[in-house]
Order: sequence, then C-alpha cells, then structure tokens
Amino acid sequence: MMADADFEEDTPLSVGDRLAAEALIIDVDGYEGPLDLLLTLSRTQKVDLRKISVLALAEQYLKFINEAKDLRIELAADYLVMAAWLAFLKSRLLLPPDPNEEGPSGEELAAHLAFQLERLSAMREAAAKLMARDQLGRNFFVRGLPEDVTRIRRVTYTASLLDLMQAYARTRTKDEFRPFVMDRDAVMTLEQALERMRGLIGYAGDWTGLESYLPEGWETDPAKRRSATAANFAASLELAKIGQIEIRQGEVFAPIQIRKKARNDG
Amino acid sequence: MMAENTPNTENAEIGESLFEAPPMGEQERMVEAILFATTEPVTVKEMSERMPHGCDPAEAIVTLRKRYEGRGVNLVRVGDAWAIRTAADLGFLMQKETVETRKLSRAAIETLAIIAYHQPVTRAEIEEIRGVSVSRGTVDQLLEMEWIRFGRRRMTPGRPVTFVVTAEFLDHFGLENARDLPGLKELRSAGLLESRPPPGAMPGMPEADEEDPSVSQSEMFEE
Amino acid sequence: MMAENTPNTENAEIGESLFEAPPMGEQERMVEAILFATTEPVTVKEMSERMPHGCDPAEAIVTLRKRYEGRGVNLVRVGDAWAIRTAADLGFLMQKETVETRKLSRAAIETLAIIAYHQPVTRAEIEEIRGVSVSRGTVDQLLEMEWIRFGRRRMTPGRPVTFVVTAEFLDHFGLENARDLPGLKELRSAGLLESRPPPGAMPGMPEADEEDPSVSQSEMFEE
Repeated sequence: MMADADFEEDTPLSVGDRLAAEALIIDVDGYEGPLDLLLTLSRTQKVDLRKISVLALAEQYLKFINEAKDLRIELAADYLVMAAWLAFLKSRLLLPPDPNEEGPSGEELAAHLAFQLERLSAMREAAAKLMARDQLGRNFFVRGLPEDVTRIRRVTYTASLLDLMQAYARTRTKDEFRPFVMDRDAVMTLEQALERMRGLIGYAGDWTGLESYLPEGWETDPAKRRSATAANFAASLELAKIGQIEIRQGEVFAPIQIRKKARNDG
Repeated sequence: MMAENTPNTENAEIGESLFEAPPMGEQERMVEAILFATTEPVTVKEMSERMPHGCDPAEAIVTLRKRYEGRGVNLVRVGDAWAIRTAADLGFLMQKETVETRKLSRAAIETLAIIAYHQPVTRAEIEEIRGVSVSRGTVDQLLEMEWIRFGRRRMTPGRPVTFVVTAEFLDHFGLENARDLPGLKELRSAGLLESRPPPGAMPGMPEADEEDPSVSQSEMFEE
Repeated sequence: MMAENTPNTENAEIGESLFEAPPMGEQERMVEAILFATTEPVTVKEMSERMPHGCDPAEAIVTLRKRYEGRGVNLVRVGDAWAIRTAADLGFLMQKETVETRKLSRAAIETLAIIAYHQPVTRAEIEEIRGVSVSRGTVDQLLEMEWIRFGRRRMTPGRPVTFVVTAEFLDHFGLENARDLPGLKELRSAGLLESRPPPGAMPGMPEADEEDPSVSQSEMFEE
C-alpha cells in the first residue's frame, strides 16, 4: 500500500519520513476515514498505543492535512472536521487548564482518542485472528453425503374427559332427555329485553303497546312470542321501577302501554 | 501410480526411500476424513491420489472398517468404491416426526363416548344412538389411536362385531374402569345434559341403520 | 423432558414403566448415526425427539465425543448443537471439497469482528468503533451469509436494532460459542470491549446515524 521507508537502511531518516508522508498523502483515498489515518500515523511513533503522544499525533495529522491541501488533494469533510477538532484539542493540551471552562479537559479528550485508536487496532487484530482460524469448507468439512431426513407429519388426536361426557350428553339429549332441555332458541331473557327496550323507548313518543316492542321474528312462533312478551313485560316493570318509563293498562287483559317518562317531570 | 498402492512390489523402494509414509493410524484418519467429506463413494485409487506418497488406503480401509463394525455408521463397499453409511438398523432415525395435536372431531368423540358408556356395542347401535351413520373413517381412527378395539361378536343374526374401549383409553382419561364414567344423573346435575339442543327437532331414528336392525332398544339401554 | 433424562425423579416411572430406554451403547450409535447423516449441527433436543423414548443423547454425546478424539473426524459443539466435522489438520486432503467463500472486504471483516466481540451491538456503535459509517451493503452481505442476525432492540432512545453472530458463524469458524473467540478475555480485561461514551465534544461519526439520535451533529460540534 505505502512505500516502506525501512527497506533502505542507509537513507537518512528525514528522507524516509518524507517519503512516508508523501506516500500517505497519495494514498489518502485508501484510508477508511480520519480514525484509520490517525491509527496509521500513530504507528510511526513506534510505541505502544497506550503510551502514544496524542499531541504529537495531532501535529502529524494537521501536517498531513496541510500538505494534502498544498497538493490540492480533495479531502472529504470528515478529514477537515477531525483536523479542526485536533487543532482544538492541541490548544487545550498546550494551554494551562482554565478553571472556569466547562466540559472535559484536554487530557480526557486525548485519553479517549487514544482509547479509540487502541480499540480500533485491537478489533483489527481480532479480525485478522478470526480470519486466520480454521474455517469450514477450507480447513474442515461437513458430511459430503448427507442423508435425507424424511419429515413425517404425524397428527395425534386428543380429547378430555369433559369432551367425552359432553359428547355423550349431546347424543343422549336427542331423545329421552329431550323434555328436560330448555330450548334456548325460543327464549328471550330479561337482560336481552331490557337492553332492547332501553334503546327503543326514546323513539316512541307517546303511549305505545308493549306488543309493538316484540323483536322481529318473535311475533309468529307461539313459544317465542310467549317468551318475548314475558321478557318485555318484566323489562318494562324494571324500567318503570327505575323511573325511565310509565306503564298503563286500560282494564284487565287490555293491552299494556308504555311511554318514556319526561326527564324533568317532578 | 500402482506402485504407491502396493508397497511390496519391486518399485516400492522408490516411494519409500524418498518419503516416509505416515503411520497407519494417520492413514486411517485420512481415509476416514476423505470418506466423510466426499460427496460420493471413493475408490482406493482416488484415495491414494489424494493421500501423501507411500500411503496404503486399502490397508487403512480394512482396519477402519473393523473400527466401525457395530457402530452407528459403517464403512460399506459400493461397487469398487467405499462410503460411510448409516447402520441399516438405525434407518428409523432418519425420519423426523413432527407431531400435531388436534381435537377429536365431534363425530369421533361422540362415537367414542357411546362406546365407552354402552360397551360392548355394535356399529348399528352406535348409529341408532347418534342418529346418524358412523363413517368407517371415524371407527378406524379410534381403532388406530388404540382407544377402542373389537370386542366379542354379538350372538344375534349376522353376528355383528362389537366395540369396547381399551386400557389406553382408560389411561388417557384417567379412569380405572369404564364404569367410573359419570352416569346420566350425574351428567345432568353437572349441567351437561342441558347443554345444547340438536339442530333439528326431535329426530326419529336415522336413515342409516341397514347393518343390524335386530338389536332391540331394551338391550341397548339397560345398565 | 427432564424426567426422561433423569430416571431418579418422581416422574420417572411414567417413562420407565411404558418404555425401557435402550442401553447407552445403543444410544451412542443412534447419536452417531444422526450426526453423521447431516451437514447441519443438531441440537440435543432434536436428537431426543428422533430417538426412542427415555434416551439421553446428552450423555451419549459425552462418550461419543471421547471416542472420536484424535480421529479423522471429530464431534464438535456449535452453540447448543453438535456436529461431526473433519479434523482441521486433514484439510489438505480435501482440495476437491474446498468451497470458495466469497471474498469479504476489509470493511466486512472488521464489521464482522466487531459484531462478534461486542455483540449485541448497534450500527452506531460499530461506526463509533470503526470511525466511519457502515455501508448498507456490508451489513447486508453478512446477513445474507447468515453470519450475523438481528438481536434485540437496545432500550435506548430510538430503540436501535442490534446485531449478533449466528450459529452458522460459530460453525464456520469452528467455535463452540462466542466466548471462545480468540483473545476475547484479553480484550475484555484491557477494557477494549467496553462501550465508553466520548467525553463531551469528540468528532464521532462522519455522518450522524439516524438510528441513534443520541449522537447528533449539533452535539458533536458545540463548544
């Protein structure tokens, strides 16, 4: 990637440095962003990343950016952002700390940058170690002749004792126990009637016969009619009791009539 | 080529002098790995082409085959090649069963209930009680589940078979005995007899009962 | 399940009275056959579903694994599953079987490593570590290879998704689990796997990650 200055031992170091710097600049596209570039620059310090001089690194970076600018190399915005920030960091590191200033100190910022570099470097090493591992299909292999595992879908059926007893009850209620069965189809409950009538009484203005409140389909079948009438009657008593309607009957066995009770009727 | 496979020929010393063949244990490992990873049976020739100089895969196969004797997989010869195959008696493992649990159909549970309460009971009697014909599939299903089995034949004309419930049935429903099933009175007091009316009005006896018209009601419902 | 594996529990008689579990030697053969038959790792649960009632594949695996130690093929653990793989030192025999894996870019390899070592990790965290934005294509490629998958959402503002590595990843790199990653312990004790928030103003990502509003451009440049 870059010219390695070390292969020419006899060349003066300054020249080697210069070559390296030029190589860096020419390869600017080869960097994955400012952090990658900083990591590469930090290598030239030839020390443990934990002992790196962030100040020196900032200077190296700023120098790099300036040289790149002189060479009229287009630098992506993030390189310039990093340059600005490193210039700021450099001033913080050089100036004595201002006790009135908010925010992290220059040392804290430098320490974090060093941590970032160390972490990136560590992850790269880890990536290299990972890729150097024995790999499936390269160093070790799966069964070449796998056998088909046939999938069999088996359905099991289950039932509970309650199911069983209910089923039996169901079959037996068809005949001899039929008389004991309440035919729910033909039964209207008080609750059903109440709910229905509550919704309807508002619409009937004056006295209306209770029969007209029978739901549709319940007037013809005698059993249904009986049940619905009884339920409606009970419901109307209930509604009268809570003061929502009034009931009247002209004489014994005459039609029962109901009407909505006026709201403010004292 | 052949010389490498048969070290005892006059050419053997060429191979042996230049390369030390790996020990037989190593060769066995190699054959094992090759047979495992290759997508088709491998001939001895192919093996020796892939193995280091001086190896004798044929000999390795002999010992490796012994090693796999009686194991879950065996070394088998396929034509003039070799392969690793599942032991024949373990073929059943190459099936993956997925079990789905479903509720018994209404017809099945009713039929089962009638058999449990009236056993031994004939198909015609079941049909008479249910009021509809009992499909062959329903009975087969219950037989297959081993919840019912054939009982003794009824000593009536046509000698129809009867059905009874099995020990598996009792086990599943946690019953010691079919007589432990709650009687009609208890069902009624539990509210189970007042559940749901049949869709039609009072049904007469069904159309279905051609099998065994001889059984009398009295016989059927005595307890 | 457990009752079948540990015959001394109070539920044992249910399994034992009905079915006698096959002897351990037989169970070993069965596990052997199952593992030899497939390319994919098989979990203990899957094994016991395929084996007869009362079997304890976990125990069989222990002895079977010993049996294959140092052989041409080995029993390896992949997450909570098991597989047979050829011994890594015999890879040279398998040129024919070698599969060309798609060349991964440097960005993809680094991203993969970061996910493996830092999992569960958000895209923003990967970008923070690498110092550059992670292209959609990189993540897509790793997802497609089934080396990474989505983990649980992070309970931070924006609820960003996280990435974790898969069993396929472990299988490919011959890892029993993610804890066996090379150098993991050292990295952890060096504090390099901690997520350390940057102190105040640090130039973070080149582009703010819309997934993670906690790192916003405005925040980045104030002071």
